[in-house]
Amino acid sequence: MNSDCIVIEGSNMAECHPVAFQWVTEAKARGAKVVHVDPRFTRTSAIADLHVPLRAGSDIVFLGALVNHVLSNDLFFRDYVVAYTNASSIIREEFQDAEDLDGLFSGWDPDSKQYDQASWQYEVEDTPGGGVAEDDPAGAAEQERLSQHESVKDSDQAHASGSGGPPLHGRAKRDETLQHPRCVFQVLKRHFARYTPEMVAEVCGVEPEAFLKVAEWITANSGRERTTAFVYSVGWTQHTVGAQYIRTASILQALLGNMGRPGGGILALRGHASIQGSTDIPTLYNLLPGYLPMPHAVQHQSLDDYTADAAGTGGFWGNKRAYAVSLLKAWWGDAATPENDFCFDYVPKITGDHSSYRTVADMIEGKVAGYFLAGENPTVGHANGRMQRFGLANLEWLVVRDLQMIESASFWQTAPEIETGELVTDQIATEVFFMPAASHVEKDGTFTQTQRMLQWRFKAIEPPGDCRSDLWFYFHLGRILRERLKDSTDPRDRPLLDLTWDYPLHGETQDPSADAVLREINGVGPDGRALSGYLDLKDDGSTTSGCWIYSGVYADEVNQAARKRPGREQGQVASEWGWSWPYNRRVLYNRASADPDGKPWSERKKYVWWDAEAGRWASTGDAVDFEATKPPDYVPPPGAKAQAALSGRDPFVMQSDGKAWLFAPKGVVDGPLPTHYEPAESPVGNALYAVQANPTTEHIQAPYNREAPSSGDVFPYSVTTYRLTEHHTAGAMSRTLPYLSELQPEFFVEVSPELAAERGLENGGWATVVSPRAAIEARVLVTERIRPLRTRGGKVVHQIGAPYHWGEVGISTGDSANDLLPVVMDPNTHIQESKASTVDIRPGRRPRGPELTELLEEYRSRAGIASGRMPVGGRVAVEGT
Amino acid sequence: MTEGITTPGAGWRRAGGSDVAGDGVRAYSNGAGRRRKGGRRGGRKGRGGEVPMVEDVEFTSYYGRPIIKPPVWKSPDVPLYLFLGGAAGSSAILGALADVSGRPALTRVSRLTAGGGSILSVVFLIHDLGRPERFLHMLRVIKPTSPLSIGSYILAPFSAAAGATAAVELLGWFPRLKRFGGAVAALFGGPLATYTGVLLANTAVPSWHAPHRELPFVFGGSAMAAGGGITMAFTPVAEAGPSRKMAVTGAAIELAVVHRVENGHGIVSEPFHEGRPGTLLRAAKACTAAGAAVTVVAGRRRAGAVVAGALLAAGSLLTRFGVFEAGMASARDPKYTVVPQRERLAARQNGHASTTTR
Amino acid sequence: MTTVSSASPAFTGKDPQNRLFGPLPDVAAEAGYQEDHPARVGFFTDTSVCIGCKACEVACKEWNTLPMDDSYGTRDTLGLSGMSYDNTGQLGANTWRHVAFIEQVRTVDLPMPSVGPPPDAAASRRDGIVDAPDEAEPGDSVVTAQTSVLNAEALSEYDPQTSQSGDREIRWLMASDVCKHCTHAGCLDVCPTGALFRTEFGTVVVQGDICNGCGYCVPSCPYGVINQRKDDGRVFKCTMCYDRLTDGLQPACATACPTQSIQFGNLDELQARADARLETLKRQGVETARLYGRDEDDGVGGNGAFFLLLDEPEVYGLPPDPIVTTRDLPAMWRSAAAAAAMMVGVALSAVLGSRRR
Amino acid sequence: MKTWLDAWPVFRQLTGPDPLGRGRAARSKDTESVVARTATADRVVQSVCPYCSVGCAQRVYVKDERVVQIEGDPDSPVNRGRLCPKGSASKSLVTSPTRVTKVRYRRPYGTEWEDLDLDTAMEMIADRVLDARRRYWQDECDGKRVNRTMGIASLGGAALDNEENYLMKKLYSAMGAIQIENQARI
Repeated sequence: MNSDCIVIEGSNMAECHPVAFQWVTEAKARGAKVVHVDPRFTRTSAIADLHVPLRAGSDIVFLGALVNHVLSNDLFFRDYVVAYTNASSIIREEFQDAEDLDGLFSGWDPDSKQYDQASWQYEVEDTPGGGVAEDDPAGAAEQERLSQHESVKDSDQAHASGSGGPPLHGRAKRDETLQHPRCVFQVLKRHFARYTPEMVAEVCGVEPEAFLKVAEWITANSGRERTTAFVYSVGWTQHTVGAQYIRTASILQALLGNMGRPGGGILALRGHASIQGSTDIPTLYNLLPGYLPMPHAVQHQSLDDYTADAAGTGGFWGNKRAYAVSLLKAWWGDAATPENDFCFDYVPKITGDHSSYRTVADMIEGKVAGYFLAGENPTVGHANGRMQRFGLANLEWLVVRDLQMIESASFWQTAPEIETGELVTDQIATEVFFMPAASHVEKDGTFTQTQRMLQWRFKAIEPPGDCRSDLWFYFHLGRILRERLKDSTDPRDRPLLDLTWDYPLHGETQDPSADAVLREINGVGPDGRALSGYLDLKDDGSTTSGCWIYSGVYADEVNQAARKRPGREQGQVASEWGWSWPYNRRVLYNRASADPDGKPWSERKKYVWWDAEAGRWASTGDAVDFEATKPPDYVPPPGAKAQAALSGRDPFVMQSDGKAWLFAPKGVVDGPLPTHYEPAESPVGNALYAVQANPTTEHIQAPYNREAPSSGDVFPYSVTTYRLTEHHTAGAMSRTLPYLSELQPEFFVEVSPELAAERGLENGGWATVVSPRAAIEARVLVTERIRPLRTRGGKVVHQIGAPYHWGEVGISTGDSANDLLPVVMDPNTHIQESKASTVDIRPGRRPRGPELTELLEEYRSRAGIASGRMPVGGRVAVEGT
Repeated sequence: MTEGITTPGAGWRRAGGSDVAGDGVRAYSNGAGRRRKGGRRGGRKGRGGEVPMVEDVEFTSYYGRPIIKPPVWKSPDVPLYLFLGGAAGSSAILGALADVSGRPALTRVSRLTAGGGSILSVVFLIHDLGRPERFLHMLRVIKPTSPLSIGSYILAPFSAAAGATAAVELLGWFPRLKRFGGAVAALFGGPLATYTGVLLANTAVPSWHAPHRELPFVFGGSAMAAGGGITMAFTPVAEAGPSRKMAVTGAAIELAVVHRVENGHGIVSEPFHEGRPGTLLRAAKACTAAGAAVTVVAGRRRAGAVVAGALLAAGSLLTRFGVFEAGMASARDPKYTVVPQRERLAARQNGHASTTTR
Repeated sequence: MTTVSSASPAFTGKDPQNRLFGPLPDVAAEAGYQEDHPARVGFFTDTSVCIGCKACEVACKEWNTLPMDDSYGTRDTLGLSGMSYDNTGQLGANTWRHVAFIEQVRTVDLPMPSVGPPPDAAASRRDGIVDAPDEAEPGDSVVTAQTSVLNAEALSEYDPQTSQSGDREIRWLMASDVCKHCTHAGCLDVCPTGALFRTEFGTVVVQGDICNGCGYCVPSCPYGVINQRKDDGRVFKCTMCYDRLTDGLQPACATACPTQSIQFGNLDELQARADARLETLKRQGVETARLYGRDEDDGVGGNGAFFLLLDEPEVYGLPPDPIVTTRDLPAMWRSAAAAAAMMVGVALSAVLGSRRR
Repeated sequence: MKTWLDAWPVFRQLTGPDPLGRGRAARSKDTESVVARTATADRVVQSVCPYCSVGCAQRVYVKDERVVQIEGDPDSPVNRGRLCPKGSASKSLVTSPTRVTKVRYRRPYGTEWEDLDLDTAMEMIADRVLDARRRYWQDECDGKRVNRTMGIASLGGAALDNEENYLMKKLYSAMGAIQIENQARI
């Protein structure tokens, strides 16, 4: 709302976040420019000033060209860049760029298909430590070595580094004139030199004029006086290079000085009510609460191993041990003592990639006995629904918790594979428990929304019948397990028996108190009182905290997330509505909104500043994301640790060097700089490098997950999946409701008039969309909002839009677009590529029964792809990765 | 900087569909100088149906969808109501006059026609209601702005009087009351026959509203043709002279005014010629004209009177169906709503600029 | 009987107080709410900021517990309309807010240089990459269309719901339609039972306990708003949430609307706001903007729910110049009276002209 | 007599200020007693929309222990009382007649759903968890201590509360289950 220019790319904000979009329309009404970069002209584009149609999967070229434009025309915010980013840091001599190696960086190991990141590091000052004390240089070095272990990299490092960057050791050499040929700034300049407007035209299909207009708008609206914001969502993450998309935008925003300032930043619009909360307090295999990594068997056999990397690093991650110990104390209470490493051994260890798709592949191989689905409908909502269904059919038991009967629970009756004969109902062994769930008004609790704000919901009514909250389900499951094991002497059962598992129970149904759980998350101090924040956490076992970043949500024994002071009674920041982590800060890294000396960059963009008289930081209403009394001229004394090791001019307090990283010397497994790779399935070749697709992409090779060759003519069209305003993800919460179903009653695909003419498709008629995984039928919506794009060599790329909400159950039913997709994943995040793959489209409905299988086989053989035939029951082994 | 392309309508064409070529700047009216094809993609009719293509017409619409809602009145209920009410009304007048002028046979036939027609028409009217049990709500208010309200206050006394008169005529009771009842029915007979014209005309249905001055005369004429025809058929020819005269005059009026309705209102006259309503009205005119001719030529013979009466009644009935269907057709096609309104706007803009809509 | 004489305009056509037609400063007073009735309320629907989310449709149905839409709404006929993102089609008995979607395109046809990739761009291609087959033929319309490209200066920066997209401008009109709550409401005028009535807020509402389903209001609405629910028999339309108004709440649709495209308030304030908004848009060069239903001199005496549109009304499925049918009612009554008299005359002359034998 | 006449709108028309019968005279009994559901609710509870991540605040109106209306909370600085179509459909979501409110059970190779008592279902699930945990237990993997079971996987939706996620992660970790995933991955 404070922005002067808003670039929405990889997000369809008006459709998927309409209520948040009100702030964009208000900014626009005040004169802000709004740009929408998207393959489709959507309801967002209609409101935008400029819509830039680009080919799905080419965003890095577009953004990289903006970076290049900014660098080569000297349009970056120099004072900001020099002071607050790592632009001046010097990279080691051994580093070789993708420009030098035609698409690969130095350190590539073709056998493991992974990088050794050693050559990407900073050149370090000769005096070790520099200002950062190394408690345990040897331990850190050992951790450093182990971090390059294959199975460790497999297990998702980017996430494991949490909300800050991964730890670095030693102080980098710097050249503040930015002239050194190996300084980050120069490396960046060389890396992006070929990302030109012409390249944008060739790769993205975007006219140079449109590109230049965007470049002009964002640069004119950045600097001291003005700020530009970027908005993205799964349009960026759901790619094999998804993390690098976001990196490119971050680089651009850091160069333009738009980070940590009002109206700036990069806004990730997340898709679900508490998906932010689900990563903060993760139900993710590689994380513990608060972005603490899940211990890895190779790296972390003891708590010391686990915290060694942080011991010598600057920034708030320097206190990792305190966070970890407080978590262990929260979980195992009195059983966790310094003598037993605070029960660190109780935490199970990971040994590689245990992510969802990998686990489903294991299910298909019969390696997994039981599966809990809590409010998730993967046979519709996840890529390659057919693979998901084969996985479910090869379990011993399945527990589904949902409001409505969903496809993932009734797959043994309703799966399309029953019709084709690949699955047979009375041959499926899976035992299914459908446990009805309580709705959001039938339980207390917090959601964390997309801007990290926790909001408390009060329970309005009791859930009907057998419906229960997930809190109830997991508490009582735990209770029963502990009762069953109470006489056990098996050390394996100690973690369950020693668990702190006594929450106050309410009402007839014995619902555990969410309030008590939230207080446990907040943590308590030695005096038994709720902590006021993570700065109070200790590594001696005297404090507890279930999630250190949420510490403070129960400060003063008050549920801060339940604060509902009306917005109109507050300033623009409205900091007394709900509670944001960390420390109720609404704009992260907001120290950067002031110059190195602590003065606002401009009066217009004033947000926080150093009040020299009071000797503390002041703000327009937000909490300052900086130590309140650390002056701008603070220089860390030798031997300082954690946040004390950062100077008064280092705003990015979660990074170990306090700087924004233009170049990621560590932590990103597919390269320190974003590089354009084509999607795993692409209609065109890579115009920039010999390497076609992200070399570190994760594949699952199996009959159920065949991939199409790029630039093929059997699957010539690019397909992109998305959501509509009228439905919600896999549809359980929308296709079952009449008022939403009637608004978008049928599955449809959007095609351009040109493609419709080429393939004989009629508006309102049927079409069959075929990929190497599935053939699905859809209604056709012919629209000029989708347009063919001309790319390199005049090749016209047609794109097909396919909303993915539909399945077999509900009021509005239809084939699922996600069945089309291959499971190919970003190596950093293990997120699949939903936004770009290739298909064919033909008029008419799809065949039924075994004929459908034959059609797919025929397509695959024509495209030179291995057979995708599955045995009845679907149990097959993975052939390779 | 925006000059040159933001002039209203510059170059916009309806997007989408595979047939986007050749959009029209075809000025039907001289409005903004930009007209898209209407109804390029009409609504799909049911699952699996194809998308019907509406023929090209020179106006703009929202996917060819009607702007106004076609009446929900059912056929044949409402056309029958119109016909029966008309025949009953004119018969009641005839009956009262025949009574006064001493024509007992004609009086009796007219009263029975009026009574039977009124009762039947009430039945059809009630049957057409969405909530028939609430028929009496019609008498809850009296609204001069509502032809149906006024019509209810006409129909109620008429049907009471005509029905009672017919009943006593059949039973032979209270002869004095008969005359009074007949007189009351006659008093409401004319309004009953003509108010139905207002009933249809006082809507937004283009082909009903435009001829709003003519429709009462059409229905009045048609009523006389029908009433005259029916009574003529059942009355000994010797006494049926007034029936024949009323029938022929009514038929002449009906034919004359229908001709004006069919030709005097530009584009909204179109539905009276085309399609089903066109066929119905052609048949109606043929019947009416033939009926009138037979009346003149052979009306004094028993067989001729029966044939002529049947033809006239049929003509009247077909006229009601034709007018009804023409209105329905005009409501379903947005062309008949948009084009006349556009013309009106254009005329107003040319005339005096002060009333242009903002 | 002053009351009877004041009811006479319907018959006489003498209507100095504009009871049938023309501007009417106080609709509630005209309907018998004399003293201290609340101000007339209404909707101003500013389509230029509508994002087509349809929250209004759903919020309306949730509050008023309407059945699914009956044009597409039953399970068997639930289907895609093919009309852009509009699948409810029209206002009706079960859809009291309806969002229209219209897709329009125009080519930006100002003279401009050709700016495709320079011929030597191929030089930047690297070896080892298989060139994509050159499928583009010289006359390929897609290709030529794209090389003509846009002129950056031609961007119409303020045109709402419009965006430059490559070489074309695409306009996706989205507009939430609703009952107009006319100053002179045809539906209300023709209702024979008094089921339709004007509230103290100046709105027009159907009383479900009165309506007998005669259906007269359906064709009498010049906007095609009100309709009969088939299985119920009665008619239904927007009530402007009469029940909520009595509780001091805004109507459900206006409450939900995320972008304030739907604004609710006192009609005179809304009119002032709309006039200011139109002026702003005009100043920005948005010459296609116009207010619809704002003018009290129009055929229905102005609307209680009026709109800011970006194209001709009929593009949105609205009549360009609606007129309340009641305007012509006096003429009709006169005509009917004359016709009735004619009948008596004809009958009389027929009787008198026939010799008794 | 007077009241009886007064109940006839025509009488009110003739005697009152609404001779045309278009307003006050035509009001019905139901109209005179109209009242909004929001006004008669027993209580109003503050909640948050369960659909996307914007976090729009909602007000839940409860009457006789049933939800009668859900709409945007005008106090919220996030949504200022506004909701999108999905948020606006929240009442339908929680009151949906097709919601499953009884435990459903499908036995291995079964062809139909069966009924199952909630407590029994919990015990059966506990049995299966303990069994799978034991059978797929690993003390070590490649010589490294891992202390885990590979037999139990979980996938959570992202409409789970933080408190729920927390208990899930805590319990699963204590169980030794590691294949714990969430929509956030997708």
